[in-house]
Amino acid sequence: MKLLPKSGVAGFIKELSKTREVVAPVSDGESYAVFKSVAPGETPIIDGSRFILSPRSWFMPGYEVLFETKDGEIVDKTPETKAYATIGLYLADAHALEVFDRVFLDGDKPDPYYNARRADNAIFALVPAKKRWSVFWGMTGNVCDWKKACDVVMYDLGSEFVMEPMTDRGAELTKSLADADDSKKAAADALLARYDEGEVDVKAIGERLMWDNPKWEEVSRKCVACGVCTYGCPSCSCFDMRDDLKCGGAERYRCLDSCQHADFTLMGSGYNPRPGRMPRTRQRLLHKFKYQPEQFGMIGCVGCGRCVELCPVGIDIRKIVGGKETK
Amino acid sequence: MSEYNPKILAVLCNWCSYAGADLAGSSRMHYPTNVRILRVPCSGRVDPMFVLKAFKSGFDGVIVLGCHPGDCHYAKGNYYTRRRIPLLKNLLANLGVPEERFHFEWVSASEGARFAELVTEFTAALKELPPMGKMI
Amino acid sequence: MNPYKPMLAKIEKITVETPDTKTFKVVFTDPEDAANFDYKPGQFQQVSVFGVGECTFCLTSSPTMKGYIEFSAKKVGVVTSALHEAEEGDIIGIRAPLGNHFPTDEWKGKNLLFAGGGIGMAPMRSVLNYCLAHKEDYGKITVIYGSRTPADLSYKYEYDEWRKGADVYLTVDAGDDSWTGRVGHVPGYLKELAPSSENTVAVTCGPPIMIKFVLQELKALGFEDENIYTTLEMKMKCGIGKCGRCNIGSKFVCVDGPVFNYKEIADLPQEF
Amino acid sequence: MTDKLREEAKRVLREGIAEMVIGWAEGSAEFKTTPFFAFTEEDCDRLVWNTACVNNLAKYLTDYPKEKKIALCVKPCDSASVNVLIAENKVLRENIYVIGLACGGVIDPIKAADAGTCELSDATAKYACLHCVHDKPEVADIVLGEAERKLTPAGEDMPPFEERRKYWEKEFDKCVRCYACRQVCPNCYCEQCFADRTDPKWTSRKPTAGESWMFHAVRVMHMAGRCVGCGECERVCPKSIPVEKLSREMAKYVKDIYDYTAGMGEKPLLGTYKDEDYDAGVHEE
Repeated sequence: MKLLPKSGVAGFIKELSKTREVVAPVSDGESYAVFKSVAPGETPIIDGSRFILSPRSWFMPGYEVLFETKDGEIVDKTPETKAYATIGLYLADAHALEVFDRVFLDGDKPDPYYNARRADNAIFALVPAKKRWSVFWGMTGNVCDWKKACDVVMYDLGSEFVMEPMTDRGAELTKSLADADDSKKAAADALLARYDEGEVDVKAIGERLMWDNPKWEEVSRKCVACGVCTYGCPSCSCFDMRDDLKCGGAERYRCLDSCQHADFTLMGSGYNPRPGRMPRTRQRLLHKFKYQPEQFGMIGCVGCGRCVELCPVGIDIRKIVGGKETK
Repeated sequence: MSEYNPKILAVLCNWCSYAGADLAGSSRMHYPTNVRILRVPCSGRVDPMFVLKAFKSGFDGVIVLGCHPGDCHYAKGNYYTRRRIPLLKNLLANLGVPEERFHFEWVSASEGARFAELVTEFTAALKELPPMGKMI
Repeated sequence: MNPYKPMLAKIEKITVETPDTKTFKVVFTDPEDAANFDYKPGQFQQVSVFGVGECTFCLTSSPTMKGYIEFSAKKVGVVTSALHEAEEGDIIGIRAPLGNHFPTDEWKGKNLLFAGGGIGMAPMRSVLNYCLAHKEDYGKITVIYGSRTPADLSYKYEYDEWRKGADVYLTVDAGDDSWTGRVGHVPGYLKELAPSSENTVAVTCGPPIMIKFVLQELKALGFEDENIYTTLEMKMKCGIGKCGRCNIGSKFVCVDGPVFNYKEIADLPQEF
Repeated sequence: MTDKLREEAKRVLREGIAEMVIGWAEGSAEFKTTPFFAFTEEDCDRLVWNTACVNNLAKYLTDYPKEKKIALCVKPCDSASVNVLIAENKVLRENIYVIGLACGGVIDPIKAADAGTCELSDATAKYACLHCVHDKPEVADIVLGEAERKLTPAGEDMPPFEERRKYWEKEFDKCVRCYACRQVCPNCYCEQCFADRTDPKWTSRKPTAGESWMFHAVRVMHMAGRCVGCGECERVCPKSIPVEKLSREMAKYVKDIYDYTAGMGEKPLLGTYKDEDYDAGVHEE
């Protein structure tokens, strides 16, 4: 394990940016921090002072052009694969990337756009010093296992970060740092242990979240179908593909979409298999806690708590999954 | 570099202003070719969305013309427009679009000369401003 | 290989099937694409009208028809409207083949019963023509096809061809002066004809209400759930199981479907 | 105060004035409340009233048929929303029992979580509350409690004219078009929003600054004379775009030239006209 004093963060990032493009949460207006490529001289916000929006915004940008048509030809717009380093995403977000990998990279048709940003990306995941009130990592998985999804785990101990390299690449990138002593290691483990509270029982959750549970009506009654939960979520991956005309041709782009929107499943004929808020709320929860475990053995929710915090009507996924609202 | 020629959208009511523009044409009055005319049944049909979409798509100016109050073919369509238009002007001002870019006036079927004069003045005013530029 | 990038194809021929449905015969512009292209009956494709959008259609031609593919589109939304305005010679984009297919190999040696309604004939035409082309592998083939009016019957020009290898029964909900055939619904005709369920596979496609009653009749005739096949329909965007909207339970219609038998469907939530 | 509210809610259900009471209940944290639907007197014991009751519950009225008898807890801004719905004939006044609550402002849950306190202050208050001057609901069958406005009113916040275009371009560039602002708005009840229409395509779904400019500008226009300034759109924006700023300016202007305040009139502003209206079409020679 290595040690990175907070005063050394700027220098470390400067060093890192010589070989890799550094992506980290930076200030975006007054209240939040968002993931962006860090400009020279810009300081990332990784000290827990701001609410960090999900790194999905970088791995799956608000929109990206898939291809253009020009002079009767299709111009592929797949970005080049570059070397990146993503710093300051929560450990849960790093785990969410594993969920993304299952969706985008598994199977015989991997997604080249996502892959270009993911293929050579060193993940520096953060375990914040202060556990936000909404966080429930421990309820959705074994937090210690999630470390495998990272190259380096950064434990925030107040004035410094304990850096635990998990891969050779991570070790290489942190080799210039000083070693951490045993007391720091113990402190880091204690910090992680605080996040590993709660129990995971996929089967019990699956049984609680029955498809025909009459309680769904009650859960979804106050939902306003705004979809902020999905836009804030690090593991929500649903997208939309649309066309626009542009000078001399057309372009197809994909943009974020949400299962909470009425037109998500609306077909051209006017038929909508999920017409109301109830089936849509149910779809979101079952997708994460039942369908995705069935598809690839991994709960889709990572317990980052952003939906709990952002939901305008205070729907608490922890209570629904924990059975307190669906008992 | 060629001279800057602003693109203008003119939304005209079918019964008065369009007839006014027609009169201007048939009386061989000269007015700048910068305007593209959109004919609507009544100035009450002018949804503010038309104007916003025009600016969004890169028009440099929009001009909305309708029948004088009391003359509306549908009795009161232009009264509703009269209520709406100042709000749209205010919105544009708050969005940073100068008020010179949007003009609203009454032009009757007999005011062909007024139409030509208006378009000439409006075009001249727009030439004083930089191009609007398309919003991407 | 970018799975989102369509292959360019030229519309060779447009056939007007019914007042609101057209069949498009398209040929890939790149000879390499054409040479590599192969599919099985029941698979679907994403058709792009550039600048308008993409839309899902089943391949209604059969793999036995070489050198071109066909699909039928009913005019309902923006993309299908744009397709209906297209002319012969226009270029469109195609991503295909996608999804699973009818298990035609498993069906070898069995009798086949097709019960279709309206535009539901489109996915069945592919497998029907395939089976007719391999007539020697299958037993008796029966087709029951109905629509609202005689004008709404699709693929009229192929019925004679079908009759060479299959029993074809047509019915309409409401006839007109020129109609001499049967008037009535498909489920009723099915009950009347009462085909044997022994060693038989049934395929049914059509409007949900028709399927519901066809199912009842099939059950009454003794068909087992696993011997009844249909194709499901959901809104799709990516067609490769990533965009996340066509799932029914944990199954994606675009990857695990669109062909399902009723045993599989019974295990899914009733969401379609 | 909470006790009084519960008593009133129980009375409403007991006497059959309404079939259900829509109010707030305790949420997952002290600075969070959640909308709550009480059907029985027992349910009513979960209702609360405090500075964290931030939701504008008028949103839920349009979920139910007009005939349903509903009791609704409102703050002053929410009551104006109810009045807009009444004026637009979306709900019937006689079927809605409005329980008004005097309000001195509410907190923004995310600001409060960051500050670690749910004490109402200028730092934790919902931004719209800093612009609000009302402490009593206008439309109410009963008003509970007393309130005093202690917040420092926010001043002019629109940037100078020359900077506006840049300013909005930067703000709208952040927009991801999640439409949360629209969904949470009690007066955005269109069955199909213009932004969701595919034909004609008013605005592309692509979240670029220009397309988002179109969406937000049209939304402000659609809300002209209807936006009551409850600030829910601004609060829920996951990108903290000051969505309501334009509507707030619009409301001021509407007050200036038509002497009309959203939620106070009997008729919708743009559904009526007067002969003596300000005439923008007359240009002095």
